[in-house]
Amino acid sequence: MTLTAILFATLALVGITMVATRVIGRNAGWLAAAVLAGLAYAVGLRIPEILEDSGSGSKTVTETNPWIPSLDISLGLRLDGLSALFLIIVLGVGALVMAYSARYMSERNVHPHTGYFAWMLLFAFAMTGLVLANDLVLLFIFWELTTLCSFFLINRSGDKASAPAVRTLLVTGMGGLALLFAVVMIVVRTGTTVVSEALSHSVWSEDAAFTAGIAVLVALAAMTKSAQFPFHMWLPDAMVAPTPVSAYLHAAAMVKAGIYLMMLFSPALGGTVVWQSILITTGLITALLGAIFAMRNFDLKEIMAYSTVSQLGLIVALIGVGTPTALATAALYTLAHALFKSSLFMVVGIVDRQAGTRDIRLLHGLWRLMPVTFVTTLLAGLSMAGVFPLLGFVSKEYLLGQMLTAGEAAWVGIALTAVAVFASSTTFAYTGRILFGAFSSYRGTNRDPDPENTQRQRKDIREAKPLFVGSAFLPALIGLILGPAIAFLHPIMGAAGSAASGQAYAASFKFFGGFTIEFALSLTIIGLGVLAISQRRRLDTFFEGRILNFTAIDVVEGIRLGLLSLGAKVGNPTRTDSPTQHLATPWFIVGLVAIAAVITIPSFSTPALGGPWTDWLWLGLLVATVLPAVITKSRLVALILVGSAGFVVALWFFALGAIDVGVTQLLVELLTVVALVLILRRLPSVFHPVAKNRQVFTAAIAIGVGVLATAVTLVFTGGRDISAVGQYFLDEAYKDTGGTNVVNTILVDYRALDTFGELTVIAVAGIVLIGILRSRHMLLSRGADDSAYSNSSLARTADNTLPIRVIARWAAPVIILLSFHLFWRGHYEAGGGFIAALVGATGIALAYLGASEDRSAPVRWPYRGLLASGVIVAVLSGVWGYQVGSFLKPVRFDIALPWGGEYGFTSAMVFDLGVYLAVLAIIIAVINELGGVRPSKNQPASQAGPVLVADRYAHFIDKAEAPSDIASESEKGGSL
Amino acid sequence: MSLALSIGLLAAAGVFLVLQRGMIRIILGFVLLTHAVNLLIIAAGGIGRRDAPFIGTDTSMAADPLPQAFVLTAIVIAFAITVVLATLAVVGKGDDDTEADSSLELSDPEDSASEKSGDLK
Amino acid sequence: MSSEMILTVIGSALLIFGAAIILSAAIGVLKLPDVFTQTSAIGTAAGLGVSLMIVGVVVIDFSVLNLIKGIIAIIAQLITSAIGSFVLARASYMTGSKPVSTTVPDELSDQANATN
Amino acid sequence: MSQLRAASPWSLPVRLIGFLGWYLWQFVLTSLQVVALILTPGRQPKPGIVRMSIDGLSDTEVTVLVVLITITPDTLVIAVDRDKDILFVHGMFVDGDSEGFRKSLGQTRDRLLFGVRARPEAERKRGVLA
Amino acid sequence: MINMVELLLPLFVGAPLLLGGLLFVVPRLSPVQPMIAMGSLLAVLGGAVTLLVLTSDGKVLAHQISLWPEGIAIAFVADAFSALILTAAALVAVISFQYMIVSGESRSPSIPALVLVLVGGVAGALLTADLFNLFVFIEVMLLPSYGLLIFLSRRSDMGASRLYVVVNLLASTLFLAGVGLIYAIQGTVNLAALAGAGDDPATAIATAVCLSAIAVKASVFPVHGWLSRTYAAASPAVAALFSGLHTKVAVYVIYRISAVIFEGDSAWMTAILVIASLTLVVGAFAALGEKDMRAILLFQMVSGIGFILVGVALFTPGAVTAGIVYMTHHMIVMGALLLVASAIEHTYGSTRLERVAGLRTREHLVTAAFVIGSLSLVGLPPFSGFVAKYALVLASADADAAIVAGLLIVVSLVVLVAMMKIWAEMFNGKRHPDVEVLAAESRIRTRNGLYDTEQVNQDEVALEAARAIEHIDPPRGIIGVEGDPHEHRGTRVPLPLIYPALILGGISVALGFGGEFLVSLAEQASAGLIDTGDYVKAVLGR
Amino acid sequence: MIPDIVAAIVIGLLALSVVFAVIRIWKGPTPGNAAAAGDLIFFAFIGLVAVLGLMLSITAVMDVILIAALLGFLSVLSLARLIQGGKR
Ligand code: NA
Ligand code: NA
Repeated sequence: MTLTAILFATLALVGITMVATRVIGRNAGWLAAAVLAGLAYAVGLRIPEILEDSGSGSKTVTETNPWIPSLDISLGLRLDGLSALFLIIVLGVGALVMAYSARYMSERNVHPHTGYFAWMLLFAFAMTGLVLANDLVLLFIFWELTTLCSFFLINRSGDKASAPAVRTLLVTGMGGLALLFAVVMIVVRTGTTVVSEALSHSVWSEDAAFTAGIAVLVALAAMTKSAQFPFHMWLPDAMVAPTPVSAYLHAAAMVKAGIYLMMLFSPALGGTVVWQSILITTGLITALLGAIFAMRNFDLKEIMAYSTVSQLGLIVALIGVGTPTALATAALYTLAHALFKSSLFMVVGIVDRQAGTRDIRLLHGLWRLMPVTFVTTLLAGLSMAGVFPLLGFVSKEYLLGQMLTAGEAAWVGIALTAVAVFASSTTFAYTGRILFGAFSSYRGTNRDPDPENTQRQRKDIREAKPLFVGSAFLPALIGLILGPAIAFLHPIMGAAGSAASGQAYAASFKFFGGFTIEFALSLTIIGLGVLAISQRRRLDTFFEGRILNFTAIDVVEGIRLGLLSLGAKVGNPTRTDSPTQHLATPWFIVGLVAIAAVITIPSFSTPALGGPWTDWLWLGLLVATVLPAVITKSRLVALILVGSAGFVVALWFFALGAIDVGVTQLLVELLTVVALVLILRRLPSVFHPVAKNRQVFTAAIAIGVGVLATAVTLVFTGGRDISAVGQYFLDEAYKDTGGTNVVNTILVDYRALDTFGELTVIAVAGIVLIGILRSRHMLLSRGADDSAYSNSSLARTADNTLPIRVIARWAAPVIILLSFHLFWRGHYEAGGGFIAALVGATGIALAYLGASEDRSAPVRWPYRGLLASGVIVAVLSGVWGYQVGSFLKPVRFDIALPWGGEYGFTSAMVFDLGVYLAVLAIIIAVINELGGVRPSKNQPASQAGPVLVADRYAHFIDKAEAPSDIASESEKGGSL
Repeated sequence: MSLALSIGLLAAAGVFLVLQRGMIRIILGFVLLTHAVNLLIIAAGGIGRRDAPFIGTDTSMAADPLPQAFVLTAIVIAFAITVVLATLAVVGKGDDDTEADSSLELSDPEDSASEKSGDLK
Repeated sequence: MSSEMILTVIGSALLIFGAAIILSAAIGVLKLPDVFTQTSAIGTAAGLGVSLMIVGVVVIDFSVLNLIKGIIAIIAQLITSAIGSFVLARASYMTGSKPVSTTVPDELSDQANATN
Repeated sequence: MSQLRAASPWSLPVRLIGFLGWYLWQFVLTSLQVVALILTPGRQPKPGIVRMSIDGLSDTEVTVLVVLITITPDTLVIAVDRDKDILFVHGMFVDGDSEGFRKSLGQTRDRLLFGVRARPEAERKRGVLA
Repeated sequence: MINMVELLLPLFVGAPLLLGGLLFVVPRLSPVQPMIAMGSLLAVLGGAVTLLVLTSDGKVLAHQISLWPEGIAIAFVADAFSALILTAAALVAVISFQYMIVSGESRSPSIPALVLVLVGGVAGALLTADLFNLFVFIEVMLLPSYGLLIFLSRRSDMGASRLYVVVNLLASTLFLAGVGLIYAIQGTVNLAALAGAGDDPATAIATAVCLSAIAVKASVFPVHGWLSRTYAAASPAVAALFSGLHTKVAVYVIYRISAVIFEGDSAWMTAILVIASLTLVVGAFAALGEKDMRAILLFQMVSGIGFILVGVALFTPGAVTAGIVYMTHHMIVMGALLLVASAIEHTYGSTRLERVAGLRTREHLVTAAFVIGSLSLVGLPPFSGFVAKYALVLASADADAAIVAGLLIVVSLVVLVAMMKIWAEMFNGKRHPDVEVLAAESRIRTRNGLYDTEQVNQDEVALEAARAIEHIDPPRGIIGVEGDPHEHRGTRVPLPLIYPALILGGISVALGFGGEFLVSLAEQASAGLIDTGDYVKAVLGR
Repeated sequence: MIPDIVAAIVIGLLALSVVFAVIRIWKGPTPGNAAAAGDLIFFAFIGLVAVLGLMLSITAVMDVILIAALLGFLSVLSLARLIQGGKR
């Protein structure tokens, strides 16, 4: 089978098992087990290809499929001694765990919805990909996939799993990101993403700093995954997951990924001081801590978990030692651990299921009731404890040997060995706790006083079914066989050692190495262990709650919560809806730009200070109007003065030759005042007070901006002659367009698209205005106190508005004529759709202001439709332009006039009509809507149907003004 | 020079008002700020030439028409937005105050600071 | 003196006179005691002041079209300013802007007192 | 309201021009009076608010009257009451003489009506522009 | 073919606006309305894809509107960059609008029309080569946005809406001032004519003013604070729509202007790099402090802007490519996540972390969409986020900015913590006993268009809740979660509400596995930004 | 078109008018005072447009004046409504 086929077979198995689960329920686990076993066998078949004929060293089989060539990412796979060994562990233990799951898990817990099989098999896929990856990026991808799988496997285990799952993800996710950083740096430095090429690159020997940096990153990644101190906490934390998950994570998958990574990188990083010191130190600390914690716990599963932490520490330390033999020993230890730990975890599950508890203080006397389980535990436990003749014995012997010879100085080796011996003795001791705790009558100390909380009645406890316990027994049995048959493993261990060390290496583990120092140490370990077991009651009391009485969970939790509160602090400065702060900050950026300007602009051109004396007058008038407008507390005064300042600005425009701009400015200013007056009556008459120091602060910003604006105008403007574009318009506008008002030709011909956007803005503003007021409660008019005159002639509204109505009636034709006049000639002289519409709109304003009561005021035109039609007309005139070649290009033709002569028509006028409609409509909308009166269309409310934004506020709006408008308010408006 | 000072004055006054409380001041501030920018754009065309750009007259001293077209568009757009702002000032719960307590703070600092480890459970 | 110069002189005089009246109105706005007398003062600016200036422009920059526009503008100005003054005066009175105490008689106040 | 003098409809243009001339003169005169008042240091107006009758005037005539009274700077309409058919007019130079002021306002009204009505003496219906 | 397409470029603006206008002629509640709107959005998407196909070989399409001479006319230009972003924007718009149809939001007055105008404005802003015209189209985008934000907001408090309008107005005003300054110095606002003008210090300063203004719109640190405040007041679907359109158009403009005017001038790019780095850090951390799913997502948006800007700040071909990939990815994934939030809020009445729990065991599709979105956002394989983040980190390291690369990675962890906060509190845990009451109240509120501060008749709520519980949803499996009496009964997110998010999630997955597709397009886009020669030639004809 | 001295005098008179009117707006005391003075500023504005049009030979000056004369009172009318608190 090709490597790609193996990889994708594991992926396909995910889907197949999901489907199979629907049909045969949990028995699908058997199917998955069979396939995984088959795949492991297929891998085994390819092992000869990677073995050197000489018996030492390792060959590599590679396969490459393109994936994202632009980023140099490929589906490159490789098989060498190391990956073959790990792959067999992954697939083999996977098969065992799947088989075990078929009996351990209940039907409802493997239902496809729970994702159990899916995540477990995806995990197998991820591990397969990880150990096969020959592309650094691919390696990272599978690495992260294992993280995710473990997260979801833990998280799916009920409510109490949430926090552990999240912590696991955070810790291992952090490691993953370290790996990503390492991968990226390696790719950048070596220029390749191919693992084998990158790891054999010369940069490793040439750039010690780089190598050290990568060593730290890779070690970090591997340590989080392999639960090394100080990242060990997630593993016991994750014990909430079902036992098969733990078995797989601990024995073959998650934690072994870290081991694999370290061994994979050993050819490049091995031997460097950083790498060695990190790995050996943390490895041994972890081994010690794990062992001590295992002594403290009473839950079988937690003891197993800390045991894993401890055992992995030893393996990591071995990898740190880094000699070919040490690496091969690490590989052997990994295999041994996979076998005994998978067996032990499965046993724990069996005990839990059959006896109803995992607490060694409650369990007792099971060896009689569950003999097969006991034997399995005994075999696996003794292998873990490193007792002859099990496989664990061999690996422990070689571990001790490697520790003894590690380091340049002799004391290093002695120190390391001492730690290893202590950890191993403890291992022996907690193995005893397991065996005695569960199977003998020993019940430990500090038992739960609740008599109900205990294991099942003896009559209810029976041995597990063969198929169930068989999965656990098999790896234990293999551990027993492989001890004496260690030679069988030499080729693969040699290949693994070669691959990990980067040099040819032939493994030759001896089953029994004679009476060496190592053997003496082993005896010491056993002796100490037996002593500990005999003193177990005292030790239990001693460890309980005294040594290292902290849980690392608190640390992770603390960091997480610290981050969260830091986040709150980071977010707080902007956590306000008050615009002031959001509007002040941009000016600081502008200030920075100004500083940049002072630095970067080499010399400032002399500002043009000239200009007619009248210019100073406009400035004076601005000062006279603007300053009091800023200071006043009265809304009305501020409005009048700002309006006056607007007139002065219009004068500025006139003075600068911008006639149309000035006229527009004038009209817009008037309309702005009208619109604001309509809302001011709903607001208090004075502004809200502002604290003194804030006034000073904002004034400082304002003055800064003012100074900047002045400086910028002086420095940046006036430094050149008229622009080429501007000159073009002056020269060509008439020829191009037939218009003489150059500004207007720009608006409707050259840059009609701008005007098009502008009219869209107007139309949408109208729609928005209407929509807001139809859906929101508008503040009530405050109403002035005129009660004193309620019976006076002054209060006779209809009479007192009479003159306005009469005037409006007279003025209407004049205004309409003027409006059309301005519209018609806009292309040639001052005017245009906008100005014309504004003039027209004043007629409407007049009609509104002159109405005797609000109800009779509105201009009953469908202004929403008018707004829309403005846009429609403009687009259509734009599309018409395609007749002569392009969007918005004016179409010109002469229309014969009935009285003779011709009128030179241009479709720009149609466009201008769109502007006219939109502007007229928005002003009607402003007056009708903000004025608090609406046209009424007696549309039955039932037609409206369910709407999100209902006009339910109608009866709140302007009660005082329009008591009888309620019916009309319920119309949903909108359509023409 | 006086145009530059006018622009500076309008900008300063506009910014000051925008940074005060209440929608009306903000609206009036933006009105002034818009004036400043519009004058700046006209100034960008150069203020040495001040004749109105009409064909048929001598255009040798005619002002650059393009900035005028820009400003015309900008004025109208600003008016449209002013209308929307004005509307926003008179709907809602209170008046146009922009510093009233928002009853729906998404996340209040006290809350976050005192967050306990229990929230994962 | 050419006729154009004469027209310029006349027009200039009109402009200055108009502006002076507007200034006088402004002084009145400062000097006079209540909104009604101030509005009256402004009436001089709105009526005579602005009209004189418009005439001045027409005289200096004479064309038939300008004459027509000027007449329309003056009429419009007179009427609209009058309407404005009236509406403003009524609004002020209604909302408690009392006329100055020297306003004798104030028959509006009498009417209000009588009916309330 | 006193009965207006009778006049032929054909004389309307003459009457209208006559009225306009008179009004223009009044307009300039009162404007200058107000200017003089303002520019004389220490001088303050002696205002008053009086009612005047608009009985029998059409809406259009009322409007024109309101506008004309207000255009002359010394006078200012404050309220219109079509129920009682009165105007309230503010005058700058009433000087306590309410009857004299009312009379001069009445003169203005009558001159207007004489200037614009085809048949000044005829009774007019109320307007319908309510 | 090419000429024809060039000629029709203005219709990317014209067509949506025309149809948007025509929607006012169609009765609002007629089903034709959303159909027309969706049809036009799909047409824009189709058009954008066409542009993408035509420009994917590096060709630049340009049209001088109204056929005025080059440099005089406003030019519309489509190159690989604008075509790619337009496609992504149109895609997000289509999906978000589909959600709005399903959720009923599209039936509120004017909403379909406003969406169309918004998309028209986006198209204009992406296609125009004229700075003043850009200002106009930004306004064309903003005005309908005001409507969408306010109309569909359920907040009775107007603070956020006011803030949104005011902040955008300030930014627009500042941008206009910058455009004025550029014209003052250069005498043109044609972007192509300004190519390389950043060499002149004064022009560079003027351009920096423009970029500062756009930075506000892009919600870049320190002017980022408004975004989470204002988008939180919008309906979540609107927030999804905005996230794909607004800030991204702003970022597009920053890319375009930086590339064309500055041509990657190092001093300015360093400034952008610093700001981008601060943005991505501050956004990610600020998200941690929030207690509402949407607020957390909104700060992720801010953070994402920082990530995107790193690309242009480094201004190497690889970095710009990575930035564009990230941008596209971010549009899609933020859309997906915000639509997940939409579906949750629509169904359960809240996205506050403490008010919703236990979604994982009950809402499998919601969970799937959230997981895909979150993991993609964090940058984990096999999603688009991984391709984007890897490319960006690689490019940073390659550009001798290993610190930035490290920062990107560290911040990813912070993002992970934030997403886990949502996961732990909303997806894990037990459902609240009163979840049916909350959900019922939410449904009643939605049905009646009530604002947040308004009271709901509690009897009505109780009745509604009881009805929901009695409606037995046939179990789709045999799994049950311990102690949940309502496992198969009561409220669930309706399937049509979650499909839009799933589609975007699916696209994220597809772009993860098919990363080559996106990366190669982005490379083409990047090439056009690094060397603006073709762009200039297309616009100016020389 | 007009002598500078004339323009200077006219502009000076009108500018002073604006200043006085602003003082009245500032002092109030009632909204009516402010509105009336605002009206005066508008009349001064018309005068300034007139003289500016002549100074700069703006052909469209009469159009501007016409529009201003026709529409300027809108603001006063609405201010009057504001003073009345929106009532008619
Ligand atoms: Na007037
Ligand atoms: Na008068």
